[in-house]
Amino acid sequence: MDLSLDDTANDDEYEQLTAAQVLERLEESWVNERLSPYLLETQQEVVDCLLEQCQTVEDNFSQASSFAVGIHQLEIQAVSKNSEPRATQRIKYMVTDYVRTRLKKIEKHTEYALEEELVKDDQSVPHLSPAEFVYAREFHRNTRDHLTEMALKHMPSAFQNLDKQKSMSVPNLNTFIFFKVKEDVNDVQVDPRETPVDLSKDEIHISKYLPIAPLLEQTKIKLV
Amino acid sequence: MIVNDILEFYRDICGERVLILVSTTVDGLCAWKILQSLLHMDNVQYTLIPVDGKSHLESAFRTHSDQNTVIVLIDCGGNINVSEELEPLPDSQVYVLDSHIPYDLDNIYDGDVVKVVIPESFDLEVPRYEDIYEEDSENEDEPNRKRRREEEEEEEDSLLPRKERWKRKREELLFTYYELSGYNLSVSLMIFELAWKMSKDNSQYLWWAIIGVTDQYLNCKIGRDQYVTTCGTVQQHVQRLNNHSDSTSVNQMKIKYSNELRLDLYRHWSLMESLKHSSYTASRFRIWTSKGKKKLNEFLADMGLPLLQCNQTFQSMDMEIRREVCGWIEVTAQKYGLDDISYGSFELQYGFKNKYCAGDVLQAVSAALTCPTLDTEAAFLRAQDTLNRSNEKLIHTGIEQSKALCCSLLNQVQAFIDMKQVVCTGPFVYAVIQEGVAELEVFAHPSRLLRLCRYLSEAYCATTRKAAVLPFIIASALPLDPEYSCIVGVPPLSVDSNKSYLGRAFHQAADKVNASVEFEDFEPSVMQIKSEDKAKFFDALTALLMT
Amino acid sequence: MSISSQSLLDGIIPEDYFSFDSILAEQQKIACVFKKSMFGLGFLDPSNQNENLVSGSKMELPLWMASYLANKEFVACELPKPYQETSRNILLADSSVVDLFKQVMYFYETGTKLIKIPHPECPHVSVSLVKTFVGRFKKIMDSSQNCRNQDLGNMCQKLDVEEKRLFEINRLSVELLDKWERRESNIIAPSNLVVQSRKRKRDQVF
Amino acid sequence: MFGEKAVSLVKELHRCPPEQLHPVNEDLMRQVFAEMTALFEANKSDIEVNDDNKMIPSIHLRHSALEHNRRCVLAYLKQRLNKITQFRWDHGAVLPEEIQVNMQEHEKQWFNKYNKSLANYMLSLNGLDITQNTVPPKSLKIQVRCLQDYGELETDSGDIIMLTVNSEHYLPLSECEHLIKQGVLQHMGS
Repeated sequence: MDLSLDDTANDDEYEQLTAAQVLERLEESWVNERLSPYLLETQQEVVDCLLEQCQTVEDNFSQASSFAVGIHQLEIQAVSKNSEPRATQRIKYMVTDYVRTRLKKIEKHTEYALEEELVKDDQSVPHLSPAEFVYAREFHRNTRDHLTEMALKHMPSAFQNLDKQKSMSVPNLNTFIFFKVKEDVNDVQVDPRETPVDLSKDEIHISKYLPIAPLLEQTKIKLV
Repeated sequence: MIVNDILEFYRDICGERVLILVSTTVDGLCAWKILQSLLHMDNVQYTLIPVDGKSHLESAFRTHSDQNTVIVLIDCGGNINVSEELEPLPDSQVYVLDSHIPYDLDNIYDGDVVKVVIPESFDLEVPRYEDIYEEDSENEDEPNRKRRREEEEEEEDSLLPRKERWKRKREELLFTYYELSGYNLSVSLMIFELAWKMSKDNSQYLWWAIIGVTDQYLNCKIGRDQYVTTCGTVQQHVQRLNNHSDSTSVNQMKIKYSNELRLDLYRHWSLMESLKHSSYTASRFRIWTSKGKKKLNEFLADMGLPLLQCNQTFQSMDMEIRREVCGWIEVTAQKYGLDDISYGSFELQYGFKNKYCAGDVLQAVSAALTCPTLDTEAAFLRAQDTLNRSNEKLIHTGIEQSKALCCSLLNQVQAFIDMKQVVCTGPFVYAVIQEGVAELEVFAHPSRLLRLCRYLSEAYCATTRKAAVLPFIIASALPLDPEYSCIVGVPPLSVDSNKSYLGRAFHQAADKVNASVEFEDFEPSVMQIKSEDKAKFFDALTALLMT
Repeated sequence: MSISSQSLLDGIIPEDYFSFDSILAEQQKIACVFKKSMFGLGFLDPSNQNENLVSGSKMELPLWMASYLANKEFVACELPKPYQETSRNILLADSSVVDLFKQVMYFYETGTKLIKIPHPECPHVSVSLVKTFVGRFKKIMDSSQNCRNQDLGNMCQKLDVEEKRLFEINRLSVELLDKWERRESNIIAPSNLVVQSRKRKRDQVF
Repeated sequence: MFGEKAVSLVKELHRCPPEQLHPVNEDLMRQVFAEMTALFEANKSDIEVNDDNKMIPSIHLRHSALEHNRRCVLAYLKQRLNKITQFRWDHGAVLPEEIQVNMQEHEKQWFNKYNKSLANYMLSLNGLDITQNTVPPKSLKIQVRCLQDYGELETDSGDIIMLTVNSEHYLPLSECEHLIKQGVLQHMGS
């Protein structure tokens, strides 16, 4: 499928990307997100762009179907009824599952995610999209208030505050993952005790997550 | 109106949301399975409601038709006046694909809301429009004038006024047209040919169509000649599809023409049980007598088949015997006067293990479809699932139920004969199920009662030859409402044509004595009657058929 | 890429404060010897007549408490039997026959918590944990992939909680693959809630 | 031993099947709070004993029990929230009666806020309902069987479909996924 983005993509960064490329990007981010132990950088622009596309196609489709009479019926049936909504359905599924996977991680590691975001300087790319950040903050507050109301309030004074260091759910960044190399990278220090290795394109490796996380952010590798 | 081009029908229903009402017959179900796959392929939204009778059809139509402008009736609706009974909205279209004949003439001639799909190849003998429908004399047009000229020429023949003569002729035509009811080509084959014309046919669809056709034949809806002709058509499709499939994968479905014995489910039973219970062999051996049992043993000995082997399940018989036994049976059967113990049929193979023959699958599906413990829709859906390739479990459940039904059939027939409950009135033979609720329930479904009726006719005629020229009738109280009985009838055994005058005769007899009756079923020779009216109905029927 | 067993072990797995498994794994009883007397807590040991838990006396404490007190050097811990040298040797010989579940329900989780307690044998325990897991892993995978309808209750019984979970995941993925091959993988299922309440209704009928 | 009641709280919920929710065991929670208060009071008075730090080991032992108790209670409550979250995703914004009756008042409040956050988040995605589309779509429309007399279903295009028991329909996935989750419709394979 090849949707032209000319009329909708005003975003500077993506103007030069075709729809297929945007889709590819989402697909890769989606798979990475599902396989990584912790949140990756948000791909909100991609999500927004694709959702907009879906909307456009669906609007066209519903207009088209109301005109779907007479001579054009067959063509419209072939083009709109079958292919495009089915494709948008697929895109929607990917987008939905992508954001869903992220929300689940946010719910699991709420405090950690908020902390991370706070220590970041203005230059670095945020892990959370603005909406995700709001969601995380609300979720955290809501849950903290609930625990306080139900339990902490009833405990001895010295135990009414929860030690963040203890209760924060930290993702296991040492977990092992499989990854595929997208472009050659030299001198990667996968294990501090071992000699650095060179990674060449199309190789598949297993490694701990943390040492290769930067490569993932630079999209030099992808998780498989 | 009549639609000859089935493609036109399909084009019309594509792109709309369709309401599909399917009668709960195996043929209807198989037709639906094929149509359903086609609709999925073309992304057509639908609502499916299985219906088991006229009032059910009416209520389902009323509930669901408002939102659908296209309605398809499968294997039903042809022989009722759709415009009058179902009152479709004027801007809707009702397509009728029905194997029951004759069609109600109003469906054919009245307006263009109702469209009866009849492929050109069907030889449909329908009276001409102008012979049936009166026209306003004010605006007589060309054909009328022409007719008048013809009539003027004949004027000397009769002194009756033209109108009166026309009326008489009309009545005569109508009488002849509606006299006999029967079945046309199976609807599942019709839909299969639709798929074929669109190049969307495959072995799966053909297999479903074969089950539909087999239903028509084994349940005596069509005669032998018609079946043989149909098999020829099917055979061509089989060859074409087998040639086209270039895959040699074992999972590929492969259909094969094969000679099939008239022995129920023997592959899933023991040979002995099957020989004992199948109506064909049971009747001819008169298995319910001790002489009959001896004769069956003789028959087996004649083939050189040890009893031990026969009593084993078929699957655990010696390999060699299993392979050869069908041939032996055919040869030996001729010696015993069982000339037509086999008939041409089809079998399906896929994978290494899965081999089914049409007759067995038919039995499994119809056991599910007529299951007394499920309501109509649930039974239909169960049967539909049974037809799915992946549902071996359901097929086996169906086969087990079907075996149980075979046993009940034999028991009931034997009871009728032993207890001398079979009554010959002169123009017909009848029996009434007197048993307890259990039996009433087993035979609650009209199609099961019809099967019992045919079984009885076959068995009874084996002893009383002269009964072969008489129709058979069975009455049975409805298990849920003993105030009412169901009456079914089958045409005489000696008639090869499967057209029956019983439906019409039931109507007339009931009218004459003002009996309280309902003709719920789409099959005309099935009737519900108030139990207390039964006796006077039978009297009237005797009187009517005597003349 | 090869992985030394050393590198497998040195990753610190973050503790999940809210994890039930972690809490339950810390219920393991550990035999401890008090290095310092616990005044006023004699009642904790029913066999003790003294008002205090005196230094040098022995008592079983739950892991969460034992590990806290051991790190403060108030108690010295003994390894539970399944982690002692004799048991380790048995595991080394043939880990696959041992009924871990019976010995310690959360064998690995408890084990990884145990090795954080100061004890001279801890490095041996950690090596043993990895070897045991590696030794049993293949069998778990094999049997969960080929079980289909076979009854594996017996074999499953011997797995610790984590192993059981692995077994279940693997069995499920085989089943899903199967479904996918039968083209049934896209069936949307009703939520668990609905399934269960239906089951309950059915049970009430019969 | 200290902390046993707290653990039994955890065990109780651990045994509860995933699709059920029992009422909060407030009685047991109160007992745990009482134990904590007692431990705390004991420590407070021990600290005042000024005797060569001899009370320190006991204080630490109690402290570990206090920590343990707190952890168990919080894990218990948090796990309940996790379950409620799961119900929300499986069953939609309105939970079934049998779950609701066993939710504590504060849990209901928590749930309402959770719903609101989720709704706000979805609003940021043009109102995309992310609790739907849980299975990769094979086709736009799916075959469903109706398991109960549900009544009218209004489609996105404004059509009305009557869902009567044992009728079958071929419908856009997006219009009936929630009914499948609720057990009104059964998704049939094709």
